[in-house]
Amino acid sequence: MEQIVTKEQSKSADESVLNLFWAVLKRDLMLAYRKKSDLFNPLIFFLMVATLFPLGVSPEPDFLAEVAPGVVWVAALLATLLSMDSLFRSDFEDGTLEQTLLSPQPLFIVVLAKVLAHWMMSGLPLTLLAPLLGVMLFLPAEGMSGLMMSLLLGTPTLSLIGAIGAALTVGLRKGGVLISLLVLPLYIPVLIFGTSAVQAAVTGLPLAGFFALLGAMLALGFVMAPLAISAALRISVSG
Amino acid sequence: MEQIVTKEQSKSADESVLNLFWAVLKRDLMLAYRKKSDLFNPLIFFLMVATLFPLGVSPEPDFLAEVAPGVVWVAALLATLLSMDSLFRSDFEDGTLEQTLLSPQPLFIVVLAKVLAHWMMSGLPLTLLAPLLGVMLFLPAEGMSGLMMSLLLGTPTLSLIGAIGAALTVGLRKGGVLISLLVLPLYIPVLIFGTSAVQAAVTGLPLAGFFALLGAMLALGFVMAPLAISAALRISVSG
Amino acid sequence: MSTSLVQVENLFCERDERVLFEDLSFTASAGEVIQVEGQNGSGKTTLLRILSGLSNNFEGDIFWKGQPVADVRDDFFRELLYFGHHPGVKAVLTPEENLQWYAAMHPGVDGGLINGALDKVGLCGYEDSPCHTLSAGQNRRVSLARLYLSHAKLWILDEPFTAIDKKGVAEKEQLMLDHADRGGCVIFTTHHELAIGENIRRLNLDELAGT
Amino acid sequence: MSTSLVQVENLFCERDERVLFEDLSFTASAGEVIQVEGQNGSGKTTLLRILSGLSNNFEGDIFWKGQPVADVRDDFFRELLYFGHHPGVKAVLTPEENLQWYAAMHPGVDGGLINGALDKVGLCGYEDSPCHTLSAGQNRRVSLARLYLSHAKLWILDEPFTAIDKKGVAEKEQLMLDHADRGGCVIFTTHHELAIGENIRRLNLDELAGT
Amino acid sequence: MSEKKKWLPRWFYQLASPRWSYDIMGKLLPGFALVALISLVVGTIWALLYAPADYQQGNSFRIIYIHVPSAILAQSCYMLMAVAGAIGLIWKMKVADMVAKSCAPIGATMAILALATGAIWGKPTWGSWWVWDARLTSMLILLFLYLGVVALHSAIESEATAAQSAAVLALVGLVNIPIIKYSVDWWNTLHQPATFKLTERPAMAPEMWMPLLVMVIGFYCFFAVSLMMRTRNEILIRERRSSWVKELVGKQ
Ligand code: HEM
Ligand SMILES: Nc1ncnc2c1ncn2[C@@H]1O[C@H](COP(=O)(O)OP(=O)(O)OP(=O)(O)O)[C@@H](O)[C@H]1O
Ligand SMILES: Nc1ncnc2c1ncn2[C@@H]1O[C@H](COP(=O)(O)OP(=O)(O)OP(=O)(O)O)[C@@H](O)[C@H]1O
Ligand SMILES: [Mg+2]
Ligand SMILES: [Mg+2]
Repeated sequence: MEQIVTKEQSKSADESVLNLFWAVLKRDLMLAYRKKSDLFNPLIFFLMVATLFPLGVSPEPDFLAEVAPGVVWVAALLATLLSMDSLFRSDFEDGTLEQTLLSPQPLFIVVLAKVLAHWMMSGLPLTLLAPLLGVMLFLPAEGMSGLMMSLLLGTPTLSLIGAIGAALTVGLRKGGVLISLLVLPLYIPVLIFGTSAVQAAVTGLPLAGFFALLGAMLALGFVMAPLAISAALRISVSG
Repeated sequence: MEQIVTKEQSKSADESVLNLFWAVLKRDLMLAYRKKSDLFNPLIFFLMVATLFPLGVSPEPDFLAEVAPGVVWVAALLATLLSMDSLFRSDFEDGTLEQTLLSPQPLFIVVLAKVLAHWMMSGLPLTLLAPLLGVMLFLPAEGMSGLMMSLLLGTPTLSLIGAIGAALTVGLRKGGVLISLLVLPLYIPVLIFGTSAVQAAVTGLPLAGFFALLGAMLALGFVMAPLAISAALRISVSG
Repeated sequence: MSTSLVQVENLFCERDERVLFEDLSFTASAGEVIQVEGQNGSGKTTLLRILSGLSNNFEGDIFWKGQPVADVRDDFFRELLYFGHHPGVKAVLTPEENLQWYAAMHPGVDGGLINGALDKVGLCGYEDSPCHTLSAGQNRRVSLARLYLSHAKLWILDEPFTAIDKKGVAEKEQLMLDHADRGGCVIFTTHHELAIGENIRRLNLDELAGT
Repeated sequence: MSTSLVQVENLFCERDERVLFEDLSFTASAGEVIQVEGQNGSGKTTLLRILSGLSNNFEGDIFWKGQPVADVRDDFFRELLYFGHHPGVKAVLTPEENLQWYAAMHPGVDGGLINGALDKVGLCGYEDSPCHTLSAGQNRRVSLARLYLSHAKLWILDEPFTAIDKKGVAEKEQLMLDHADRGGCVIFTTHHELAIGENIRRLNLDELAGT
Repeated sequence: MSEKKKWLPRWFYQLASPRWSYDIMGKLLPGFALVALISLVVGTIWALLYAPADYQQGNSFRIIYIHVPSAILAQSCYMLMAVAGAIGLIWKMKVADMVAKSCAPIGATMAILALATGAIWGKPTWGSWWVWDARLTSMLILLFLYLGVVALHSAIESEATAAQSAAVLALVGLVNIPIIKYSVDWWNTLHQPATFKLTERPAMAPEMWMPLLVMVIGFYCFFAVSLMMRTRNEILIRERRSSWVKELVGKQ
């Protein structure tokens, strides 16, 4: 009898955690949808780079094909980095972050949902749009799948790492710079492996190693980052 | 007798306009200094591009030398564009923009001072830092002066045009995207002439034509943009 | 008869298909203190923003000293002090710097009085702390210090007493009366119970609202 | 004797070398309504943030039902309703969506009551307007609607009456008394003159400040 | 709290008292300073005058005697900073926070030293100042992490908040340490693999690695000295209003 109760209790606890996750995810996506800017900013930036780069540097297909993996990845990284600062700032400014911290629900889950929402508005559309960019920059067709896969594995890591920086700086009036300084060093490995993967795909070298590395980083980030983010948020708000 | 009075009046009016200009400029620079992020964000972005680009694309000196003019110009353009949205937004949010609009002082002057302050925190440091970027990207020494001159003439135009977009969108909750869409088409000529000037400098072609064009655009912007910005601000706030 | 400063005729305003007021006409003269009353959402802020020229989302006519306000905008702004829901205080600047900027924006304001004004609103000792380290009430006091600085005739104050403690409210009430005595005019809103209740005229928006 | 909910011992807090309070000890029990008083900048907000666990910029001990609050944080949060200077209302969401989110964040809150709560704070008809189109007072009412939703025992309210009209204030005052009667506890600040003055305990911070 | 007290040693709790830490560091300082001085002087003379030249690189290899100790120290210092930060976070121990804060600038200096000497050495041996090799990149990241910690400290006004935030960042950055350490084993790169390993004897000639060992010891002692001096300074600043510091200052 007792066991059953415990099971049921834990089941309902699981359910409430899931509900929480959905509620937060839904709210953040809705906010992004209403505000539009959050939704499109990373995308627009991404597209802007892809249009301006050939215009400003050189429109030659051969040249573009060569630099495409790097350009796409640098653009994706910058797009994510630039959208990071707003992740917790608006919540901080209108007091909803306080309410979140004062809730009995596990902060871990809330944070994870928020990061997922952020990724769905930055990393995911970037990944989906990458083939278009690839075409615009004459990336050889063989590289396409490598590009998408590497972005799919890499951008969530970028969101997770960036959220740590956002949480650490949310209480400060001088957020923008610091966040780049804190986060960029940890972005560099992702960038290096990401572009290497695409380049390997273009030249037909084996890819599994790069994907394994990107996957490992994602797994590590997935486990550790929410803890760091939660701790950083509590610290920032209490200051 | 009457004439003298008028002259003196107009002299004191001139003085008060100058005072106003200085006061607004000083305040905006002080704000930037206190917040740091506004001051350094465009710069940090600029440097980030210069470090990430070789990392992500290719660290080879020959290759970098070739793309350097375009990369620097694209980076400068994006840096300016990204910093544009905050030009009037914080004033709008804390009510100081209202106070500005309700002042009997000529809005034209206030706006000009604000744009100048913005340029001094974005375009000017970018221009001063450009040689460093040039060196990092192995730009040939002959191109350096062309790079700096073109940025010096081009970035104020970018600030002026961007401010129109910022003023039009300040009342909206979805500023970010719109501003890019509104402003980018007007940025493209500046980008094209800017990079062409640098490339011409590298290859030893005559530069005067490009500079004349950039200068003409600046002069046009200088005369027209403040009017457009003032009108746009009144419309945005009254909405 | 005292001189009429602001004259409003047949003002009509609606937001999202809700009529806030229609056929609103009144005159504000020198020496008057007028409280705009009404429940939350009745349109007080909207009215004050229209009067001050910030919003042009209305129909009807507004006159400043007998002339259409649009024609004498600069004159009008020279004589206006507006205090809104957002107090217009920069968080990273100190109280002193905030007021210096205000003085620069308003040619009639004497920058030398700033320290005295800060004293009078009880911010002595905080001149050099950035405003984001001040309490909610102190932040609003920074903005209220403008009342001691400016020579404007017409004060339009939207809930000036928000977050101000009782002693502060009493002082500001007296200040409004003094301003009216000196020939000024105050149009304001508040949800606070006032001590100077008898000396002010009331304009109730609840009765004016359309259905 | 009624049960003590919050117990504070020897609280000390300073900001920028200004001592806000020292040696502050008090107990808040079920059935009590406590008003924290003090002039602007005396540290009321700071105290309420410390009590609610938002700030740890203090020395001293705080107990919740006899246990150090750090050890029973989850229990404490389950029984806490905090209302701060920033009402925690998202401008682009509607009142209803704002409260739905609140309900999701607080397991005890019944989401089905949201419409009733909005009715009670007078926002009937505005459920679907985004909050940035609401007036200042209406925005705060959205947040106050939580008082009708939550089952929390301890209410910590920082100037809940800001921008609320007189009728609204009277209702909220009654609500606080009712909550205390049902065995709850309210700790709040306000600069408004209260009608329920006799029924509340006062804690004056001005007397506690160091030099 | 009371349970924890039982299983943690007494000195751990004494460390929590700034005054006790200040005194004990004052006593330890001269000893470390002496050892640092002796081993640095001896190590330098030995390395420059007596150690044999490398048969491939000639005398340019002697830069190893600064490069390796500074590289090792940059990593150790980071680990100390992270551990001290964690202690400060968990047990709210002020002294640990101060130690962590003092570590950052020292570590940053060491990282710069390692990067600079590496770059100088790279020019003759690899033919370029810099390559994007895994070890070099991860070392650069280490420097940036140090700079991030310093920047956080200067950006946040409240000391307590700054210490906690910096601790979180330091803990996050800890993942970089194994990457630096094992990058040479995981990826075959330009950079040398480890000389000193716990399991086997170094492949280098003893005449070459003995002075290196002395230098490493010297660097560690020097690090201890500068860390204690900084921490003592920090303690005085933060406890400036306590009676014992006032007394101390009054005496001087
Ligand atoms: C900027 C460039 C360089 C950086 C950032 C760098 C970094 C490092 C690091 C982190 C270590 C590890 C110390 C440890 O934990 O054991 C190390 C050791 C070492 N480095 Fe470098 N290094 C650079 C360039 C060079 C060059 C050009 C050479 C010589 C060809 C070199 C030779 C060595 C040697 C022999 C060791 C000792 C290996 C050991 O005993 O573990 N390094 N370096
Ligand atoms: N972030 C901060 N940094 C430094 N000092 C601060 C900070 N926040 C508040 N203070 C100081 O603490 C004091 C108390 O502020 P608090 O907000 O608690 O006042 P309050 O009693 O709530 O006032 P009010 O009635 O205006 O809301 C003020 O003097 C303020 O200057
Ligand atoms: N931007 C807007 N778009 C649409 N409707 C608006 C907008 N701003 C205000 N309203 C509506 O206009 C009405 C009046 O708002 P206003 O701010 O003038 O009220 P108020 O009398 O000042 O109330 P309070 O006492 O709460 O400050 C409200 O019902 C509000 O919903
Ligand atoms: Mg209002
Ligand atoms: Mg307060």
